[in-house]
Amino acid sequence: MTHEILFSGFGGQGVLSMGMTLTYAGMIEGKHVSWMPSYGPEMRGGTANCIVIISSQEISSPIVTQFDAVVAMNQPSIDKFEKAVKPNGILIYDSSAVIIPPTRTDITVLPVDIDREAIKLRNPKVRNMIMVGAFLNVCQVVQLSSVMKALESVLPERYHHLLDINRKALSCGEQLVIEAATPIV
Amino acid sequence: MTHEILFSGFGGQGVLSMGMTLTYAGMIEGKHVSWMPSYGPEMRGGTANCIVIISSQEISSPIVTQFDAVVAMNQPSIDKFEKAVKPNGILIYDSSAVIIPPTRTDITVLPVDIDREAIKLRNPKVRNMIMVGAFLNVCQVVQLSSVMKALESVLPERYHHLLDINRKALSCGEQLVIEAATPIV
Amino acid sequence: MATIRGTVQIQIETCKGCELCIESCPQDSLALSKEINAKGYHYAVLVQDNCTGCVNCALVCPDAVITVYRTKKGGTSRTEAEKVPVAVISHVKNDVKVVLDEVPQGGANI
Amino acid sequence: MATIRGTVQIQIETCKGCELCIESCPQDSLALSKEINAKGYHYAVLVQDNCTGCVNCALVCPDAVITVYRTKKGGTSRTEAEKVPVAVISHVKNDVKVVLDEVPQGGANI
Amino acid sequence: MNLVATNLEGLECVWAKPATLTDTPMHYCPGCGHGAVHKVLMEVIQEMGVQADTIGIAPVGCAVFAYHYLNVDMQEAAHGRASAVATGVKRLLPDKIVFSYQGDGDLAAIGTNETIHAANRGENILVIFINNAIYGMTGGQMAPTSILGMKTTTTPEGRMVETQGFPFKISDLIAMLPGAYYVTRQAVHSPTAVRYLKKALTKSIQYQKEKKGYCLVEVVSNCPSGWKMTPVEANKWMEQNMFPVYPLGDLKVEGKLVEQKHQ
Amino acid sequence: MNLVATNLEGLECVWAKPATLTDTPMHYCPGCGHGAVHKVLMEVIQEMGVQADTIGIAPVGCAVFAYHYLNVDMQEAAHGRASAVATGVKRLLPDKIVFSYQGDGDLAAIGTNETIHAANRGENILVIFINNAIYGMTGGQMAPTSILGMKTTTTPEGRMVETQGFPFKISDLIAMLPGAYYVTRQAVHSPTAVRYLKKALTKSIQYQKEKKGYCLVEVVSNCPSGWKMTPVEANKWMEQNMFPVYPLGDLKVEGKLVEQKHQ
Amino acid sequence: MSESKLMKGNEALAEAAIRAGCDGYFGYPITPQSEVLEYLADEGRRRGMIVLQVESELAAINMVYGGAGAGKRVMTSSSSPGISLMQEGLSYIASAELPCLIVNVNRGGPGLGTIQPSQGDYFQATKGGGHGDYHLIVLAPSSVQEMADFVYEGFDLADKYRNPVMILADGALGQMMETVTFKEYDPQKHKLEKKWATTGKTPDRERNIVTSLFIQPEKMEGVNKGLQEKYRRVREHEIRYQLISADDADIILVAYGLAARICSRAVELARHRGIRAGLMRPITLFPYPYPVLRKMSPRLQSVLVVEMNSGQMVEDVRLGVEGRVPVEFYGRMGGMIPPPEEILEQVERLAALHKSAPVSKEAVKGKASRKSKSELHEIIER
Amino acid sequence: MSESKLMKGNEALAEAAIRAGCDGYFGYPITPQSEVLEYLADEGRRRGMIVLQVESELAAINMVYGGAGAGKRVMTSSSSPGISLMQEGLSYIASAELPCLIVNVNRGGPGLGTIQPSQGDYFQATKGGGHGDYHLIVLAPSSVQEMADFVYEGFDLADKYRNPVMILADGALGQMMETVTFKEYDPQKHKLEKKWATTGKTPDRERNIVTSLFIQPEKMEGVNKGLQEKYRRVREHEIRYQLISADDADIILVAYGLAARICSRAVELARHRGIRAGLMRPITLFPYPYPVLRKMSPRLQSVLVVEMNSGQMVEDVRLGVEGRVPVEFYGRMGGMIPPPEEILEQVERLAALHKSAPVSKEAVKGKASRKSKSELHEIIER
Ligand SMILES: Cc1ncc(C[n+]2csc(CCOP(=O)(O)OP(=O)(O)O)c2C)c(N)n1
Ligand SMILES: Cc1ncc(C[n+]2csc(CCOP(=O)(O)OP(=O)(O)O)c2C)c(N)n1
Ligand code: SF4
Ligand code: SF4
Ligand code: SF4
Ligand code: SF4
Ligand code: SF4
Ligand code: SF4
Ligand SMILES: [Mg+2]
Ligand SMILES: [Mg+2]
Repeated sequence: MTHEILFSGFGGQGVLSMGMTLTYAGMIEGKHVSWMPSYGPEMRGGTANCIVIISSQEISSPIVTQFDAVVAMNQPSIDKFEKAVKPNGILIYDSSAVIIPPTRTDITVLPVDIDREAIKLRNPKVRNMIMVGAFLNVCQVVQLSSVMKALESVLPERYHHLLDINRKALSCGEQLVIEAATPIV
Repeated sequence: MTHEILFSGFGGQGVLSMGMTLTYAGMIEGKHVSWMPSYGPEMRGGTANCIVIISSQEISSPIVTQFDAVVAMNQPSIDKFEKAVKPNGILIYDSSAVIIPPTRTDITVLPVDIDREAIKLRNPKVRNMIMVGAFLNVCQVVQLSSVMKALESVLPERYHHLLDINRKALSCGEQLVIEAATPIV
Repeated sequence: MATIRGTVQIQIETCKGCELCIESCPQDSLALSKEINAKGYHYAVLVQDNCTGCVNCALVCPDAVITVYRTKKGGTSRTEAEKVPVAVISHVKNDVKVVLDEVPQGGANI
Repeated sequence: MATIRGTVQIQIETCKGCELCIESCPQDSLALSKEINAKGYHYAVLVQDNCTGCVNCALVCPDAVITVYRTKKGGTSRTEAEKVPVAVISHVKNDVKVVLDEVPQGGANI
Repeated sequence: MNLVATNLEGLECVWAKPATLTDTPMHYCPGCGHGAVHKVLMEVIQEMGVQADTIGIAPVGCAVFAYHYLNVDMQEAAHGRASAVATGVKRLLPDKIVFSYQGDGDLAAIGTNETIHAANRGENILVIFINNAIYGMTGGQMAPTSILGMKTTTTPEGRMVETQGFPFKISDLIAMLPGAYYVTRQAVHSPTAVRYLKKALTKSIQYQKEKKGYCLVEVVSNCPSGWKMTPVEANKWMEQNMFPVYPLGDLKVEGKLVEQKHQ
Repeated sequence: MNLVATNLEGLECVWAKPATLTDTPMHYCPGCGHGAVHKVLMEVIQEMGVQADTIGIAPVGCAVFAYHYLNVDMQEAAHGRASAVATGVKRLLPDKIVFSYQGDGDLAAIGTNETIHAANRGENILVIFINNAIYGMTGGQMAPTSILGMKTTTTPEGRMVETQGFPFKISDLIAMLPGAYYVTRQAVHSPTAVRYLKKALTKSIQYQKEKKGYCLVEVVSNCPSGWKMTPVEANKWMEQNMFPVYPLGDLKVEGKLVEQKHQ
Repeated sequence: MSESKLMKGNEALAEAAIRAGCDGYFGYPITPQSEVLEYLADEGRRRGMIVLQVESELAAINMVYGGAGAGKRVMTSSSSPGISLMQEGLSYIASAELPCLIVNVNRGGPGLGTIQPSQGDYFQATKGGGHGDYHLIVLAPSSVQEMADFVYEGFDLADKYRNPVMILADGALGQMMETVTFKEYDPQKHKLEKKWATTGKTPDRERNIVTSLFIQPEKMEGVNKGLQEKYRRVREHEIRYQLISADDADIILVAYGLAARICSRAVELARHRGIRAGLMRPITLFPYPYPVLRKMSPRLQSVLVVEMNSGQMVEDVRLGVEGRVPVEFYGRMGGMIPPPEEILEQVERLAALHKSAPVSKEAVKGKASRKSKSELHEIIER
Repeated sequence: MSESKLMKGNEALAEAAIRAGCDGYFGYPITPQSEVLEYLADEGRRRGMIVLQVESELAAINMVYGGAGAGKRVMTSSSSPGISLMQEGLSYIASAELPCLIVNVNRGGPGLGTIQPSQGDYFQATKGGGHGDYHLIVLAPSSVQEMADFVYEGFDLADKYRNPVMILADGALGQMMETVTFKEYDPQKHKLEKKWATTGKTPDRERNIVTSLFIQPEKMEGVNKGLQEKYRRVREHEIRYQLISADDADIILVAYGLAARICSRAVELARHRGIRAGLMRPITLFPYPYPVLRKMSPRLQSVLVVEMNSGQMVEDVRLGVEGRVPVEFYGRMGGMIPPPEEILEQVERLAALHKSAPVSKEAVKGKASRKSKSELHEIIER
């Protein structure tokens, strides 16, 4: 079983660490994993994304063009990657950052109002972890517990005082009830 | 008919222009010619030499290792090139600059006391042209007249006041009676 | 009641919210919007009518997105009532008016 | 009659006849030979016995071919009669004594 | 332009983006000095009416895309070679205005040789040198101009003399060269600074028209992303920490060294 | 040695070729300054007893064969990179004495970048810079240090500012760098000059032992072949024409600039 | 054995360098490999390594020359344009026979090009981009694990043959994170004594000279013959490669590095469709595994070379099979990466051409059978 | 037609550059080609050319980039180590498609090596020593006359294809004097209009940009495809070579440049001994005359490649004959030049192997029959 997932958003929204956390969790569970970031100047004030592959067998190519799931943190990500979701795949996105919702009907489209949750937690910095939680909720590629463990390795030592709030964000997201957006027909 | 000739001596003895003059003369006579100098740092205070080929047909290689004639202006040249003369070839050298004469018996060895002639001409600077003359005397690869013409092209404009003395040197050498050294047996 | 000596127009879609204009404005006429533009930036907007048209903001703006206007010599200056709309978001896909939230009037003219 | 205060020995096979030593000798003790060495250079030779062993020549010689000697403190100085032979050519192949032609005695001791 | 025309009668436009800048939005990070310098340069080119005679050389650095924004003929040089490329262009088109635009890594690290010899030959070109004390484009590594103690991705403990040597004040060296006619150090952090820079660039291009020779305009600039600060913080940090090491002002005017400039 | 031992009793040897020079005859042209500098350098190394601790870097230039004559471990660097090679050696063998020996083309043309940045990093090495104002090895082309009006094979009309720029006084620039500890300009045309050079080299090696940092010893030298003069003429020409452009003396001592040195 | 980490290829390579006892690193930043310098500037320095960010790649490679000549384990890393600037230095290093490690994290060219992964520097790395007759030993990793492993191997080969070794990776391998484990490696056990190094001429020995200058052509020819003889030995003993599902294959894909990974997936997919496809992955690009190709070519229907360039390795493959089997090429350029599906298409096209045998149990299971480098090595020996 | 002169190859090349309307030369001295710079610094300047001796080869090639980008005819020249320093610049120039001329007067390498003639830079010149997928058009003269002629041809090809052209000579060709005559050539008739050049953005046109940067891989791949398509056209139309005594030859020698001259003598000698030997001399090394070899290989007994290197061109010859005939190699390295006699030995050895037909009138006269490039060109077309 192989999961090919894309995380995408603005630089600074922490999309790279979203992916890294998931990848790490996969490794903790002894799965084959790979994480491939977009890199270079297109990051200058632009969008960032990373491809995460978690699989039970060896991973041949870290770079794929079609995804089982796309996690979109902003409008450009939807504009760019909606078409990259495999049929019957998942497109989960931050509805509070998106003006024009996705329109595909052959995939599961899941809007999450990250703002609302972030405000509840009184912390805008953990929006990304809320989303990771929400994603796990709808697509169990790894155990939440592994992700919790993974956080320790992903967060640099000097930020470990933030472990708790990030854990909170994760479970908050994980407990969200998310219903698929009724496709605009 | 092809003549392959080597001119060799100290840098500064004008061996390169000896060869060039002959080559030019060859060209004037409509022959195929090539002139190949030794070059690079080995010239720093060392020896210089050039290979002259004058031929009735196209010249395939400007670089050869065996010569019909070797013109040696100093001891190292004899030490180095005596063995490079083809059997029955000619080795002509400045006896006034050489302490140990050649020893080969299968070639014609021709010593010329350039000093004596230069002193006669009261000009040490034309030793090389005396030798060219002497060489033509024993080996008519080109007409003396062509060499005279060649001089004009080989000598830079600003030295043309020296044309006469060089011409003198040539014919002086050309008139020398040279007898082959009796080989030391 | 204040009279307008100058105003600015800001190309908010290319504004990057660096705030350098805000820093450089002697009149505190500028602030960042709450909303983000399509690039995800909170953008600069004119929040007071006390702009003098000194062009400071335009000079420091790295992205040259500010245009500055000043009352013509002898031109009739205008009142609160007829403020120049300061900005319009045009989203990459469709135009959406931005609602500026009330900012407390302040500065010289209280 | 002059007494020797110093002298030099010159490795004439590696001397290049640049004449810098000759230029630098305050005593004019040095000159170029008429003969050439195997490299084709006229080489420097000591032509007077008035060398003071001041080492100037050795200092400027680019090829370090000059060795300088000076009379030991209290060492007996020697006379014309027993001049130190100044140089020997050894040709690359066989040794040949060089004949220095007479140079006019001059300098302090006339 | 996505502005709606609104009632502006009674108002006159006193500042607008110069037409010599293209409409392409710049890729620079928010608050980056590169944009400001582009803007001023193009204002000058517009006001001097030399757009049609100007050829620019872009560096390899964040300004690598300068030609997307500056509406003049341009060449993209190899990293560090912009001054050499500019020399090639100017020598063959002596009547054109030629400038190179280079970062500190480009001009003062890999390109030091080409920079210095172009100046020493007195090439009749304008070199614009953006000194932000860091390698912006490659993600914030130390530059030769990084100041002592400055933390970068390659000097995690801060720049130390032992391993990295001293901040390299190349403009001071270039000012020493007889080939250099005008050498100045400017900035873009404030309206005043911007006005000064504009004067400096205008002068330089005037000098080039008059074939006076080599002009170097250093702009001490920021790199919010590389420095990991907000643009506002960055400019403050620059004023407090960089200006003391790289004091603003002229180093050489009309071929004469401005004294006090010798440490 | 082809000297016959003769009666020398009563005489003591007061100068002999240092044992740190090999017996290989040098390939340099008659009267070339390279030989003299080799000789002085090796005297110093012998007298300081550092032969076993010294590693030299040969340039590409007429001194390319230096390792045939200097009896110490040596590396032959690519043209212009001797200072970089020296840096590599010194950083990895910090307790050794490391020197590079470079000509003006090597150090001040193709190698300008490596030269300047080694100095700016304050590399704890000695750089010996033979300035003969010409490319000797390649047959007498102009060097960056050639003086104005000087005829070379590439400046048949004499060096002109328009095409070739100004004589490049790189030692003056290097003296400006905080990383440089000792910068001096010497010569070998006279016994006195030789004595001064010897002092300068001794100092430099002493400094390096004390880890004081970068030392540059420029030697204004001759190139009879390239200049097309006899050695004696060459030295006279050098005194009359080069010394005014490259005045002898210290430029920087113990990290302090010697004033008057600023044109 | 040590636990496994999640690391970028560049970081894993840098970490391995520290563990391999690398004494010095000289480098200049360039995407997509700056992490090597950054990691070493932090970890490396802390763990006692000499790490210098220098003024240029030119300076870096010549410092490597100096450090290697001083007998130390030294390295540099860069990406395509920076590697081009090192060509003169590499030629000098090869000629002076200095052991050292050069890493090229290949990006899309020519020119400034793009920073995306590419294999466009194959010719430069394998035929010698510098002047004169010389060769680097070139290792091509295809995983983060190999990015680390080949550092040890690289330094050991360099010391063994006194030859520069290049690790030719690409932007993806440098930037991606994978699980990596660092093997036990004691540098002291591997570092060889370097009697020839310039460490100071002690009275008990002649001076050591590191040079590439031999002005007499006779001498220089001798040096060249020595080098050629060395390359012959390297060709004889150091060929490395990997075979996947090759034993019974009708169609052999030839690819290295990232492209080989993608091909292995394509081979799986092909096997599932009953096509007997296999993969030959050269691990050493010099010496190139010609003998393997020569051996297998007679029984093949076709060979498909897959590269992220215009088909540079095709020449080596053709030299290997010498017309015994048609050689086809599929590639993407300029930083584009061919997805497995694209490659599968090509394989299917070829299969159709030869209407290869219908699906068979044995064809499918074929994909399991992998041979270790060592086993195969013997095959070549005999 | 103008009278003939006796000139060094380097000088003839420089004189031709002036006559070809070269606008600018940027160079740095290096043996054995400094005469090019020296001649131009004198004659060239006097005749209105921009001639700069600059700080390094690196600066030179980038000035060439600038000058070519400005739409002018520009060139540089150097020898092996200097050419290595130009590799990054060449890759940029090829990518930005700037027409210009680069001359490499090849000397013995690797490293500093020797200054004697060599052909050791064949790979660097033909496979691309720089990074990325690109090719130079490479012309290999074998006489002083061709040193001059190929300058005109080089500039014209460069303009025609917007591609850098390299003249790959060697130290002997650069240093030797031969008779040379300069053909009539009116630059104005040959120079093409360069609309793309950066000459100042006049209001009537969009700005011109000279760049090699295409950060989106899709774009960069497009650029690469464009380059590959161009190289295909070059391969189709610009192959140049010379055949000597080839029609009836059993043994074909393949050699270029100086080596080809020497081989032609060896062929004569062989013919006199009744051995049917012939010579194929590639004049363009890229594009390489593969089709010629492919055509003739079936009827040959053997092929002997002769080079002044370790056998670099052998790979191209093998790619041409693809196993249809055994390919042997004889070469000297490090600045050594094989005399005709040595080559003859090899030819005789091969002849003995195949005990080729006894001497025959027709075999001997064979050596007369030379075909001009143009005639042969057609042979390829069909
Ligand atoms: C030969 C080469 N080496 C390295 C690089 C990678 N590189 C691109 S830009 C750059 C330096 C950028 O710094 P700077 O010149 O200061 O410009 P900035 O981005 O700070 O404006 C480097 C090292 C390259 N493209 N080419
Ligand atoms: C890359 C490279 N470019 C050029 C050369 C040719 N070259 C050898 S030495 C030299 C310059 C010699 O001049 P300098 O450094 O002043 O030393 P000098 O001979 O005058 O002592 C040059 C250009 C080379 N060997 N390598
Ligand atoms: S300075 Fe310009 S970019 Fe920055 S916030 Fe103000 S308007 Fe926006
Ligand atoms: S023009 Fe002056 S006053 Fe008006 S907003 Fe800009 S800075 Fe403020
Ligand atoms: S200085 Fe030395 S080399 Fe020159 S002449 Fe005197 S002894 Fe001979
Ligand atoms: S030691 Fe002094 S006096 Fe004696 S020869 Fe030498 S320079 Fe003259
Ligand atoms: S990285 Fe720095 S220099 Fe580059 S654009 Fe961003 S802020 Fe400007
Ligand atoms: S060429 Fe000049 S520098 Fe070189 S050895 Fe001769 S004199 Fe000395
Ligand atoms: Mg910078
Ligand atoms: Mg010099």
